[in-house]
Amino acid sequence: MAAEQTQAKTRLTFADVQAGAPIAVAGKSAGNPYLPQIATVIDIVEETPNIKSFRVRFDDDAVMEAFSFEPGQVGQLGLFGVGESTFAINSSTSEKRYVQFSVMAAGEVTSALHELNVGDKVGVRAPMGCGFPVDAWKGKNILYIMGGIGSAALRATINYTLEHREDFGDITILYGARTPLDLTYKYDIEDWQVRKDIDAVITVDREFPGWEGRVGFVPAVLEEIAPNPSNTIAITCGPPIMIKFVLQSLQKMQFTDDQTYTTLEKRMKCGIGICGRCNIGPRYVCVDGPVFSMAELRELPDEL
Amino acid sequence: MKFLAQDQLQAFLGHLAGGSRVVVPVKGEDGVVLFRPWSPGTEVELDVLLAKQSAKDYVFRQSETYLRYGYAMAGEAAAQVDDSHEATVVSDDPATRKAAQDAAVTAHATLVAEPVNDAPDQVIFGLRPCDVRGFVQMDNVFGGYGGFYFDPYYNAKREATTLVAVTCRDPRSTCFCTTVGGSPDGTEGADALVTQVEGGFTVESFSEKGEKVLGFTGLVDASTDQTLKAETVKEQAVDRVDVAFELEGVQENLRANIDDPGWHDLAMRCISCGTCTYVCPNCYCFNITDEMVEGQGERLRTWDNCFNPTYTLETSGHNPRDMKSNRFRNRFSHKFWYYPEKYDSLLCSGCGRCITHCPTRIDIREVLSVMGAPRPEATTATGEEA
Amino acid sequence: MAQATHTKQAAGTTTTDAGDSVKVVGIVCNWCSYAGADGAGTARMKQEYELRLLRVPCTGRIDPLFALKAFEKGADGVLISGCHPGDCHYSEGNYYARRKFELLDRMLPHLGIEPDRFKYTWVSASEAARWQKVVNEFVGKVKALGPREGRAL
Amino acid sequence: MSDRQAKIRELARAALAEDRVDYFIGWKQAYNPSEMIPAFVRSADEVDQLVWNPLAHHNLTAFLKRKMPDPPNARIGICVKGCDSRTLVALLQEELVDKERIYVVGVPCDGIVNRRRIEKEFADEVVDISFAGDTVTAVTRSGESKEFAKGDLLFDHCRTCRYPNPFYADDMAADPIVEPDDRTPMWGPIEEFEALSPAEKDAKIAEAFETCIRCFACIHACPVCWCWDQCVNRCRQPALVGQRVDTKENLMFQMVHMFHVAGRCPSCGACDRACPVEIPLYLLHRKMNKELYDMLGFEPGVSLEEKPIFQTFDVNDPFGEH
Repeated sequence: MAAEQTQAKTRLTFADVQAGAPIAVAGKSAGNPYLPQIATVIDIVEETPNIKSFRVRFDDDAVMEAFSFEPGQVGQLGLFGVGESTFAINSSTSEKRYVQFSVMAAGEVTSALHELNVGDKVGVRAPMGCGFPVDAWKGKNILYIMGGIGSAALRATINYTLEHREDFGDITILYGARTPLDLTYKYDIEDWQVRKDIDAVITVDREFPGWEGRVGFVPAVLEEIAPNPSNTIAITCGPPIMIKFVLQSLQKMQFTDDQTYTTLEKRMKCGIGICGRCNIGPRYVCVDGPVFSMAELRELPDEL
Repeated sequence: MKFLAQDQLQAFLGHLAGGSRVVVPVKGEDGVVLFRPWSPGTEVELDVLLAKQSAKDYVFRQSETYLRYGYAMAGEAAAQVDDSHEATVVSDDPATRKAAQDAAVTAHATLVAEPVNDAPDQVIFGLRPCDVRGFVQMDNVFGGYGGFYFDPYYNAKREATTLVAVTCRDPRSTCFCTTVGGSPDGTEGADALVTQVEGGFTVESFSEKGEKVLGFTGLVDASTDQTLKAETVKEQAVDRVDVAFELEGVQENLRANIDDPGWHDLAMRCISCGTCTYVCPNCYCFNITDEMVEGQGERLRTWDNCFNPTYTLETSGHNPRDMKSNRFRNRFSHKFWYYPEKYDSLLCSGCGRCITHCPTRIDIREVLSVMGAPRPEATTATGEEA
Repeated sequence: MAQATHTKQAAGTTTTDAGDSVKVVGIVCNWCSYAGADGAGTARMKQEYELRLLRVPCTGRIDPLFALKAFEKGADGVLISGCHPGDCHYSEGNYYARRKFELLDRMLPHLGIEPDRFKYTWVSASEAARWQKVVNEFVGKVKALGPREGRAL
Repeated sequence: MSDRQAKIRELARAALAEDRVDYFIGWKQAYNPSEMIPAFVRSADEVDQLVWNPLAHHNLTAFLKRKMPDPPNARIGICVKGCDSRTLVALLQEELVDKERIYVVGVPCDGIVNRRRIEKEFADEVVDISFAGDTVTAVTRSGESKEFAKGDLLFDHCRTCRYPNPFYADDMAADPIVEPDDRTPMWGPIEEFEALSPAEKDAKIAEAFETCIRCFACIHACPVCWCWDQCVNRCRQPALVGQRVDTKENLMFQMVHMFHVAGRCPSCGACDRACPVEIPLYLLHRKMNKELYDMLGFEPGVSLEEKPIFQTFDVNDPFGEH
């Protein structure tokens, strides 16, 4: 969801910056956008065999206190000596004690992050990008469709809508993973299943010993539960192949492009719209995204 | 307008070098012209029109350390740290967990990270007006244009740099600055402009920094004759630059032609190296990496380019621009569609380096004449592809 | 690092890294030369201590670039050692390796690295004395050349 | 010379008309007659753009590398000179290129002119280069013209060429030209370099590699650098080469290329010609080939049956301690 660019269409100088020119999208303050804030890992939650959630706290209390973000925004979590990677901020927007990122061990940075212990230092640059337009969704039904670690990108948003439950209509969460072991945030899932004011559908791809819940791929289950598109916003995140089929299913069910949102991942380096690799046509995922409506995506080249 | 006699050039550069580093085009033993720091006696090469590379490197360094850091452990704490890298077991008991956290925090306490931003005053002398426009066009992306981020590293160097351009006396057939809004005597972004005339140079300044350049006492007022001659040089130069393609409508046509099979045809002879982007005065994409030796590390940014096959490669193995033709399309679309859409400026100043340095002479003029114009209804270019 | 420490202890010295006049990297195979070095250490054979050992499964695994990387990162000499030809634990790894090392050996002087700074040789697990001799000779030559400073590679 | 050009067009036209190939790769004139570039011809009516003259320096086999063909499974017609064919043979030895998917037109070659040598003779831009017998005429944009003897302009590897005829071709664009009886390689200008002291060599190398911009043109233009798009030079795990651009890392970068093509590289000079800052990479590769020849009497890419030397061994290899 691209931010409205209200700032002056002019190039700035150091003098402008010192004079307090608004210099960044999404309300971020002046300063050196490349410098990470040093933070300490205060807790590590093993979500699945290959996903850990890191709760980090900025070493500077003032930074921690001032920290706020919109649901759907991302941050760069980095290890000095290894590098930085982009992750969704998935703690609640109301959480003031720490910032949480969930990391699947896969590449250079993520594998190194998995080696971290409580007390280790990380560098954090956050928040970045644009969140979901949750204010514009007030009064609407919300349908979350998530697969695997896609839940990390939507957790903050889910928590936001649950914390502001009265602002929204029906809330449905469809979440699937390959096996029950791969379901993240099991404590959340327990909570959802207890609550009467939301409808949570949890599914796994195939039968698994001890699993008594639903079995089936997310897009198929979505068609089974056949949500009513009327006054509903559908938000999806998961592996690219899942997103592809979910979007097709939603279209089949008469969800319009304006009703459908997704949040994208791309390889990123700077995270501030300069280094040039996360573009899809003229849009940068790091500053114009990661949240895009289907209507916006249709305008872009097929380079997802 | 001032005049600088040819035999005063070294003294002039010496004057400039008094307060800052001076960078000039220099011809090496192998005949290759590159921008190099000047020292007394260094011959300035102005006859060869374009240095192999633009002067971009002196403001936007090819590799630049922007953060230094080090891990150090206080003596006592270090002794207690278990080096075994065992995964932390998070205890269920809050008190135990708290104690473990406190101990760990103390042990790992000293991480020092210091930003580095080295920006010496410098004068770049002898770059061409297209090279200067390259900086002007890049300024937007680094300068927070439109409310985006302000890059302190680029801007520190940019503000400490004085650009003394030289009029292109003999533009090449591959020059197309006038097509993209520039000129062989263009002054946009230049602090001063020198023009080669008989016996020396006329010198004009356009900014406060440029005025400082004129502070050299060896400069005299240019005679009417010299001024007229300079005008003639400029006019003749403008005549030598051909209009390469129709700029109007390029942005819209690129958008309309995004899926056109013509991209495949044009990209066939591309070898997907990064030459065009690294010699380009405008291309600014970069990579960020960490380098660490024995507990001391640096985070640096280095030029990168969209032709690099691993540029967009994700950890999962998925690559949004896996095909050579996709990467090819990105560069031209970025310069004439994506960038203008965000920053209201082209990202090409028409120097033609990408044409002459490309190992297979891919011609940006041809690419834009073809893909920047309305295309006939999709013809199957790649046979099985279509 | 563990291997480096091991060598120093084997040599029975307490000199720190900072005191070394040169840095020499040894890349050795697990089955022969590493065992040979171990034998020399256990037997308290006095050796030059500037050598830091890296252990690999087989010399066949060693890319010539490993040696170049060591030089690039500041090594003053690189010693490669494995099983004698014919005795490779994996039958033929060192035969392949030999060709690569020979090319490297011939190219290095062309890159501005003196011939005495690189050596490839074979030391078996039972040749502790030979190991001692190889190390002392090689490190001695590197010491004679002194540290490499301000070099292209 | 023009006979060869006519024959190339004829063979290309037939291959395209009979749908034996999806496209045909030859050479054509670039934006002016002083430059030649690879031509990709997709239909029989377009074959007249194909040109053969002593500026046709590109080694087109680079376009057979993994991920170069578009579409990926294309059937490709391709022209090769003697040296180009050696890189093709090296690829075929390792079965990296499918013989069934290529149609090879061999072009006997009398030597290629080094355009950069001409360029350096003028400050102004060279816009036309023409050939008449052994005379080469170059004209600049402002009309200045100079004549050269072709022999003075040839690439070093052409002067010392022992294999002007392709080793592998389905059809030939002309009868093979007379080859020298003595096939002992000549190594050309590397001997000057070899005579320098280690310190002098070091200084030369440092000077040459200081200007490298790590653009990957050498690697991508190299026909036998097969993993070009996944090069360890771009890799962070292992970080064999650092991202920092300085002389040491730049040299390391080139070493990755050189050692990884050892045994395949016939020093065709494609890397050298592709380099935008004109680093004499050719000399490095030439030296490597000289050492391989001295070691084992091996010349890369001269026989389809031979195995690349680093993929085989001889227990009696005549070097090292035994």
